[in-house]
Amino acid sequence: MNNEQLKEKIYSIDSTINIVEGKQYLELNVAPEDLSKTALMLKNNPDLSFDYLICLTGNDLPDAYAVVYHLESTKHNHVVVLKVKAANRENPTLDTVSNIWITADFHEREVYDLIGITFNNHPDMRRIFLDEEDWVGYPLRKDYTDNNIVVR
Amino acid sequence: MEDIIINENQIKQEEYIVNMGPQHPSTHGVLRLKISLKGETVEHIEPHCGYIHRGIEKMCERLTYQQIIHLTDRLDYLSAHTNNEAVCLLVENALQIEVPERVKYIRTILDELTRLASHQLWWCAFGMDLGALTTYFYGLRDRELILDIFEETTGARLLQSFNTPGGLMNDIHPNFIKKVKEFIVHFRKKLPEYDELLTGNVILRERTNDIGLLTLEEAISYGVTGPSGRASGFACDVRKHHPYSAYDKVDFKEILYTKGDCFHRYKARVEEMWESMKIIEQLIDNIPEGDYAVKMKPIIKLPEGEYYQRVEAARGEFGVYVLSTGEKYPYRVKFRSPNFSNLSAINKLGAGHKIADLVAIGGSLDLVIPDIDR
Amino acid sequence: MNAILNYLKELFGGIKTLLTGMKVTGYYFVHPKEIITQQYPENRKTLKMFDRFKGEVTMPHDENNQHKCTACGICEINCPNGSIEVISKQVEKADGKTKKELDVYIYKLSMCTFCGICIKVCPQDAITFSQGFEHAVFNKEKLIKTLNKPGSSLKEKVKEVKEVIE
Amino acid sequence: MTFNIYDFTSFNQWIDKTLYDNLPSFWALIIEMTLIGVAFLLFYAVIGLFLVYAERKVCAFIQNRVGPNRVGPYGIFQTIADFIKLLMKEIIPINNADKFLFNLAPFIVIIASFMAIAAIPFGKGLHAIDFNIGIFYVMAVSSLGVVGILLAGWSSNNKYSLIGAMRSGAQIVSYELSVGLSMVTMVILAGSMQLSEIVEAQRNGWFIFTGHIPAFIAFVIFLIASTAETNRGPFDLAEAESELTAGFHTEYSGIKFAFFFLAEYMNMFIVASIAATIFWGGWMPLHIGGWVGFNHAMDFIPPFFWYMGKTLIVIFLMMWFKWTFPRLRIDQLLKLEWKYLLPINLFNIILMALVVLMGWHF
Repeated sequence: MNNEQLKEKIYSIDSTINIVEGKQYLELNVAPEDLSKTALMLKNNPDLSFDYLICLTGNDLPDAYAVVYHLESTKHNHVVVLKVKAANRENPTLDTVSNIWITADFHEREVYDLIGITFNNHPDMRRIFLDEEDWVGYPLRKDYTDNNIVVR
Repeated sequence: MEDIIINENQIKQEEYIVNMGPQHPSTHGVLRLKISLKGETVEHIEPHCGYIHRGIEKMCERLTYQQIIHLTDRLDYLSAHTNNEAVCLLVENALQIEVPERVKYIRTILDELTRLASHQLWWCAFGMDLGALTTYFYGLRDRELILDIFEETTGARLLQSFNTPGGLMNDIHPNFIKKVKEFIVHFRKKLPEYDELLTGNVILRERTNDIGLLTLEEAISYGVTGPSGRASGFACDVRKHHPYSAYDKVDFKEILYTKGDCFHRYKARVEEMWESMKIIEQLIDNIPEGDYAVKMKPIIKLPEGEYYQRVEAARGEFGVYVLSTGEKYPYRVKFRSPNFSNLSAINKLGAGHKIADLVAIGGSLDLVIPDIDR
Repeated sequence: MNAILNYLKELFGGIKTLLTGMKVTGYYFVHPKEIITQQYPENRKTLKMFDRFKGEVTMPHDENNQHKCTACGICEINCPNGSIEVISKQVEKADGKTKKELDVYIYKLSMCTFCGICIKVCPQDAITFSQGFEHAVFNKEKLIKTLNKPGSSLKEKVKEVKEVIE
Repeated sequence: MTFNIYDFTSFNQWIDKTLYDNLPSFWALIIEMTLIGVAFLLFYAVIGLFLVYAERKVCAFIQNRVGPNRVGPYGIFQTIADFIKLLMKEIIPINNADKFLFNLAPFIVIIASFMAIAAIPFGKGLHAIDFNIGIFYVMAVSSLGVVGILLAGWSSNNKYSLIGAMRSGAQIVSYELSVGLSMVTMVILAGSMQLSEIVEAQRNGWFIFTGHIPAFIAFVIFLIASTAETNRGPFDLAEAESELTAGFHTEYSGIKFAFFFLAEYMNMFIVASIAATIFWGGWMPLHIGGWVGFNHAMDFIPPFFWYMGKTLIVIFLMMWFKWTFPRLRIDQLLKLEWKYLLPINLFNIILMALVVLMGWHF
């Protein structure tokens, strides 16, 4: 399925999703409260069946903390990008998708560790790389400061 | 007398927890697996990573696109060239630069040589994990020839940084074609020896058959890619499904098995070595003439937007995500490292098996720790 | 009966695979000629690295103790790790003009990752990689090297370099 | 049999007689024991150093590399240098370890191997004790070493060590059976348990030839089981460095580690010499019936060289195994014993008994 058909297909299922034609892939912008629902739909719909979560990226955008999901269907070989912005800037939370794609378990822990987005209902929401007890701050945030950062 | 009869449930059952790593011979680096044991049987594995976390993604936010490349070497250092290529392809695709055919061919050959070298090292290390120490030296002996080829052309044996946006740092060395051909002839003779020594061995088969089973659904859900995923039947070869460089011009087989145990992960890699040699043979005589790079502006600025580039590294799908604001520095870089996803399946694979099996499973996943920690 | 046959088949099949493995190792045991180990410190005189081997950054000087570096600083900007530091000075020429010239070219080998960008971007080809690989020293300070030799000067007839676009 | 220049019996008797004639019997005994002790200590050290060097060279050539070549010509002094290094190394005290048992364990291991070596005949009349149940004695004593391994694993206060020790325990308990039974097979053929008599019985042909099929099967089983008993690869589960770092001796350093290290090689030497003695005729030269000249020529090679040659060949086989095969898993190890070796062994004993009863041997 090419992007055009995919777009129509997704519209036919849920017309409320905001779909943008990105540079490579279709980009689906969803509201944080719709995340679980949309993700489940993307995985379970037999015509879409996005069963493989390639990559989960946390972003510190100027207006909000966001998460980008790259999804692929191993059956139909099409890729879609799911984007969601956490509503709250102070205490960003999103729903977990680790119950839908298990690999998200580790990726969400990484996002929590480095960006600081908490995922609801995640089975094991701890830091994955940095020290759980004594690390302060989230390094990939733009406002993160550390005396050891070398500025060239 | 009543009160001294001990109910079995009242005995305090302490978990026998063993820390495998961060310094342990079979984790191939500083990975710590916290395993709870019951006798010899592993009940639960909890990976603790981050011992070699260097914040590469953060560093990339202050580097230009040319400079990022040398950091990707240091992720999965065994598929350095492939990782370099991912960044270069991303920049080229974003700027819509068509690189010369020659570059594509050379990149593909180097990719496959990298894959061969990586799988050879994996073979050595897998043998050693299982206690067959001799494999280590046979594998390294043959890998040395590939490293010599790399050294002659790229100037470095492991961390080549040979790619640059728009092409290569240098043209191939005049001896390159001859040496690669010699290597292929040599390795076609030596690879059957690997099979004789290890693949057929009854002890290895007993050790790996039915160990660490991963079904297709689980492999997809865990995002286990590369030979490990393909052993479960997950057709995830980026070279096949989303061809880049010269992969659309070559004919090769995607090695797929369905069982998904340690032995088939082993087999998938050994078979991939044969396929890699086939790919190189198809390309090595047909490298077209031309430039080894296109002229790029000294300062590369990607147009605003998000980019994602996937390549097939030796251990699975390597991805680079770049969020650009149009500056010369990327706003956000994320590396989708194959080992990180592969590691997440280790509890699923290892629970219920023996300690020795856990070592075999770790070996069959072929984890490279700097790639996990980034 | 079948069970016994299978048992024997399994047994002898297993033994056969073990013997195949022993054949390979046995072959190498009696063929020491296959050894490719290099005797490193002994072969130091004959050991030659490949031309492109990235040993360390050097600045070639000609017989008149002249180098090609114009102290433009492109390498310094492009170095991802800050391992190059170009310190320039203003020199007054005979015709009265002041000109920027290289004073000290500091190269920190301990920070270098051998990515090769500095050599690629150098417009004058003033620096190259040498093939030396024996970098071990007893003191960390020794890894900070000055590449231009004392008393060296800029080679004449060097093309004018465009100003770097920062 | 005419007088043989290589017969040490009369020499030993002469020493014995001289000592007892000139000294009170108590002091004679003490001096005799000291002499033998010193001789064995020297032998032990020389063999230990040689075997370590041999193993390193053999494994190097198998692995397509040169091996030690820095200290002395062809690196022959490498093990001596290593040994000096081990002697000078700090002995690291372990917190919360059971100090007494921790220090005791290496000695138990090394004493066990010392005791076993006493009963082995190196030549005619060249052995310390000639028990009439020599085989039983060797079996009993050589399996004492596992007590040391268990103690080492238990007292180290290290989880890896404990797992290693437990593995070792399970391993020795099962493989002792196969070692014993394969020896018993040969006892049936020899008709004696005295090691000197077993060797003597092979004057006209080594048991591996005269006992043909059952003897060969017994030899293979003995080789496998004894490799397992000495904790060597592919049965080195007790150390299993890729799984348990170093298993039972993880926490040992310096001279105590050297004891374990040396004991491993000596145990290998002991089982190889037992194999040489009961299967390959010990110090007996190779005799082929009817070839008088050939047999006579063979007699001129000293028995000690025959014995050492055979032992070293068996040791080489064990090294070859170790450097070729992957390690077994603990359950497979037990499966191999109980499913394959033991039934075959029992069957083999019956076969051997039949062969002996019917006189089908040569």
